[in-house]
Amino acid sequence: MSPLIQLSGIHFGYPGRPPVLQGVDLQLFAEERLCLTGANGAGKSTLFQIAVGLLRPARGRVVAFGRERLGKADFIEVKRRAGLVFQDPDDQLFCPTVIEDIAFGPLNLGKSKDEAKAIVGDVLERLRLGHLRDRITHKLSGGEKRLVTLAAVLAMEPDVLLLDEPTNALDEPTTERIVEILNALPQAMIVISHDPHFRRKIATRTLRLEHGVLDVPQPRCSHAASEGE
Amino acid sequence: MSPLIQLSGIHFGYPGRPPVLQGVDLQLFAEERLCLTGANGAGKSTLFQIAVGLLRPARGRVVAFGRERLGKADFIEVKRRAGLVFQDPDDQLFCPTVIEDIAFGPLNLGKSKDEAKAIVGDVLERLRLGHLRDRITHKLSGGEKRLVTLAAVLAMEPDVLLLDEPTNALDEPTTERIVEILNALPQAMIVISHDPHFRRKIATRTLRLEHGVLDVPQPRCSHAASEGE
Amino acid sequence: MHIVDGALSIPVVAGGAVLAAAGIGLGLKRLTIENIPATGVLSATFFVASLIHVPLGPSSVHLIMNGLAGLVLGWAAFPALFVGLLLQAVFFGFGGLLVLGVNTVNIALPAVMVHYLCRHGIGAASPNRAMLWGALGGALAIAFTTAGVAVALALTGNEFVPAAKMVFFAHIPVMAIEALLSGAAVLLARRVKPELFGALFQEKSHA
Amino acid sequence: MIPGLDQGEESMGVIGGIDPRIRVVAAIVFAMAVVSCRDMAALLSGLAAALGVLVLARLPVLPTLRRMVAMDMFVVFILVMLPFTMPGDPLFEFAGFAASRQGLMRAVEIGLKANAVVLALMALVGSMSSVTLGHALYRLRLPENLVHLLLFTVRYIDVLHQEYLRLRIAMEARGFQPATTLHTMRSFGYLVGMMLVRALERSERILAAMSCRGFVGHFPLFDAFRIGWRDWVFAAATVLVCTLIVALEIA
Ligand SMILES: Nc1ncnc2c1ncn2[C@@H]1O[C@H](COP(=O)(O)OP(=O)(O)OP(=O)(O)O)[C@@H](O)[C@H]1O
Ligand SMILES: Nc1ncnc2c1ncn2[C@@H]1O[C@H](COP(=O)(O)OP(=O)(O)OP(=O)(O)O)[C@@H](O)[C@H]1O
Ligand SMILES: [Mg+2]
Ligand SMILES: [Mg+2]
Repeated sequence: MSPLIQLSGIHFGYPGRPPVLQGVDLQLFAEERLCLTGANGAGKSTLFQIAVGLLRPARGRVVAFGRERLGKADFIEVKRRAGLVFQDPDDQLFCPTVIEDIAFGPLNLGKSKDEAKAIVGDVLERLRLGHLRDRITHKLSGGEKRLVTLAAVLAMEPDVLLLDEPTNALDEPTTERIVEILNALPQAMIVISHDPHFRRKIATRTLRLEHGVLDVPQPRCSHAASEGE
Repeated sequence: MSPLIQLSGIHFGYPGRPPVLQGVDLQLFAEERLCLTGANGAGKSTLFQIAVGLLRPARGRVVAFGRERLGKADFIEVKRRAGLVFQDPDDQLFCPTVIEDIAFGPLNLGKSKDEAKAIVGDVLERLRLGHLRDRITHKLSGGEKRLVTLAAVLAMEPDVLLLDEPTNALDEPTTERIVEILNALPQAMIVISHDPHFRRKIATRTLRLEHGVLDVPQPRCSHAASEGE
Repeated sequence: MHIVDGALSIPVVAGGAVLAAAGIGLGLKRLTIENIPATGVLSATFFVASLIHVPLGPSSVHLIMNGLAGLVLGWAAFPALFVGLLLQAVFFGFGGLLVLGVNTVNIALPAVMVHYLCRHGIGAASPNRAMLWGALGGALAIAFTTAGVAVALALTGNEFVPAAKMVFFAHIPVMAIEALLSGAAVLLARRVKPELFGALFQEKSHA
Repeated sequence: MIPGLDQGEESMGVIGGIDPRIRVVAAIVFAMAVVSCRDMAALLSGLAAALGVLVLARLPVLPTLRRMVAMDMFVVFILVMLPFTMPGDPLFEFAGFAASRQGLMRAVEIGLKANAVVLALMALVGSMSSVTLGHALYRLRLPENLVHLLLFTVRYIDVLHQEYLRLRIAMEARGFQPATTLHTMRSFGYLVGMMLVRALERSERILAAMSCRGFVGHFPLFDAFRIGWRDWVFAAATVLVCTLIVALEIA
């Protein structure tokens, strides 16, 4: 089976800075929940941005959904089919109310207002977030914001999910909730997380980004040994 | 010998939220490196803010440097003598260049420009960061930002250091660097850290914040058994 | 410097509303939909900055920073500062409702003027020169704003003229404060992220 | 949350149940009626009506009244000066300057108008959330881009205010105490500059997030406004009150 997303030999550096990625190879297959870890600033978020075409690598190939992706136009489809959830929910929840934010994606895909509303209702119900429908986004708690950004991406019915630290700064009940939701989703996903306990609960495979390349992590802690395959 | 900092029976909750601290007792003696751990949201950062008077406890006493501290004026001296390094370096760095940021504290203490410059040079040299002196703070790497916030606080010549997750997801060389620096400093310090390996390298004593109180931790990890005294 | 309802004559209030509408319209015309997020986030920043109280001797003043807003936003400062004034009136009871037009002109027109007077200086090769231009812009904006307030009062009636003159002179320390702050802010931005002035809101005349 | 801003989400009370568009228009009509009056009885009944609306809006009474009274220092100064700068019948003398009755009356008149308008505005419009205000202004045909700008601004005020508070706390922890010094001004200037820089970078991330969700140049706006019989009753009551105020003036 061919991978849904395949990055090969990705090199990248921000202008005027030392290189961040120096030959990253990554493959995501259907039904995988691949976890990425690595120090702050290792380039994990950068890698996601390259995968969906927000940044262009200096060298290397991005193959997504069966086709190599080169120009801007190629990546429009990738952005739609790969749902990227940002590290800071405040960057992603930019609409005034929850319903407007979740409807933003479907409306951009050409759905009518009524169709979009139906999708919003459906997604919120699936995540058991119906009570948040008419809430004002900037008044949500941190955990609620997280869950709504996830809903907003799921509303676009992506084939793959890219989640950047989805449990960052969440309390345990909300983290549990996210574990449950992710494990129940059919999509393949790549999840960035610093939290070994969280990774252990969801990962089918784990990679570590270090010195600009991806590698199988070396367990440092006895209980972390069960990570990976 | 009397403790440098002593908190007794501290209760605190943010308005409209469940209580965070419910009777915290803590003593820091000279030459100690006391490590604090505890789940996300347990209230560790909150405890630091209470210790230096940035937040006022609902109940409980703060005794620092031999005197009970009550009013705002009392805490001015505490803020000067207890150097607090924040969890997120971006919350602390606001000057354009490293030299200006480090000079900010000494200038607040009434030093002249030249004295402040001399202090900056001295601190940077001690931490072997001289090459960063004229760099733009905003463009430093995560690890460099960390080291600069530490330098900025050391420039105030505090008697006690309060470090909030100083190695938060730093890479190993930088973590090693911080271990070295901390172990060489003469000051007593309280260090919040989630990382058992780091704690083991620096702690003379470890406490865990759970359910609003501080306790001696139960080792969960085989190698963590050597923690504590 | 928010005038309240009831102080100004009806022609002055109406004239202010027309001018404000024109300015907002011009600002919106130069605002593409892609620029709205940036303008909104920057407008929110200026709103938060206006909550900062700076000590002035025994009392304190709150910041306006309209000079800096003009340097950063150009014509978009008109709608952006209008939004801030609207929120302040509705939720803080600061200023008034019908005088919103006059208040917008008094705050935003100086911002746009500073934009044209000082923007080229902000791009000076040396950040220190840019800082001086920023400081000049900060002071000028407050001077223009105070002058605008004085004109609005003087057009309403002679009885306001002496007070308006005194208000102008009383604001000289505020000009100094805003000059220092704007200068420092420009210095920082020039060193940290020079794109703050320009890339986003490139004026057609400059392009 | 900044005190005052957005206290009225899903606010209850009689006013909370009225269509936001009607409330905005009512505030404007009321302001026009009050501002056009000069008669004391008319102005006092205007202030009384505004107080009535405040009670119906269930806003916290004392903080709202405090906000109503607070004015720019320079406005207060101008009002205090008025009796001395306006010619007319001398009323009393202060430090050798004669105060006129007309000037005093004018100052009182302005004070009453300003407070009545601001109070009604806060009670009618300030009791809705800023997002509802945006939706209402959109439906009242304000330019769409202006409404989106307003909504983006209110969306990020709180985020940036939190950022500001964290930076201020960190400054204080390093012994910063604002005073009228060059050091203070420079530090505040850096603070504002740094916040602007970060705001711009945040807006770049927002734009990236928008493009990931297929942004094609349009923001959705959904509202559920519907005008019912209560709204008509309220509108009629507003017109009645305003007519009464103007009638007092003419009489
Ligand atoms: N827009 C940018 N311009 C310049 N440098 C950047 C930019 N974004 C990130 N960087 C730098 O690139 C490096 C990688 O950043 P990235 O955000 O990908 O790291 P990360 O692995 O996601 O870290 P974290 O765990 O903190 O989220 C960092 O050193 C960062 O400072
Ligand atoms: N300014 C604030 N207002 C309201 N609640 C707050 C505020 N700051 C923190 N909290 C809440 O108080 C609790 C304790 O927060 P605190 O930052 O002290 O935790 P912590 O132990 O430092 O966690 P972490 O390991 O994530 O840094 C959390 O639930 C947090 O959401
Ligand atoms: Mg990241
Ligand atoms: Mg913390």
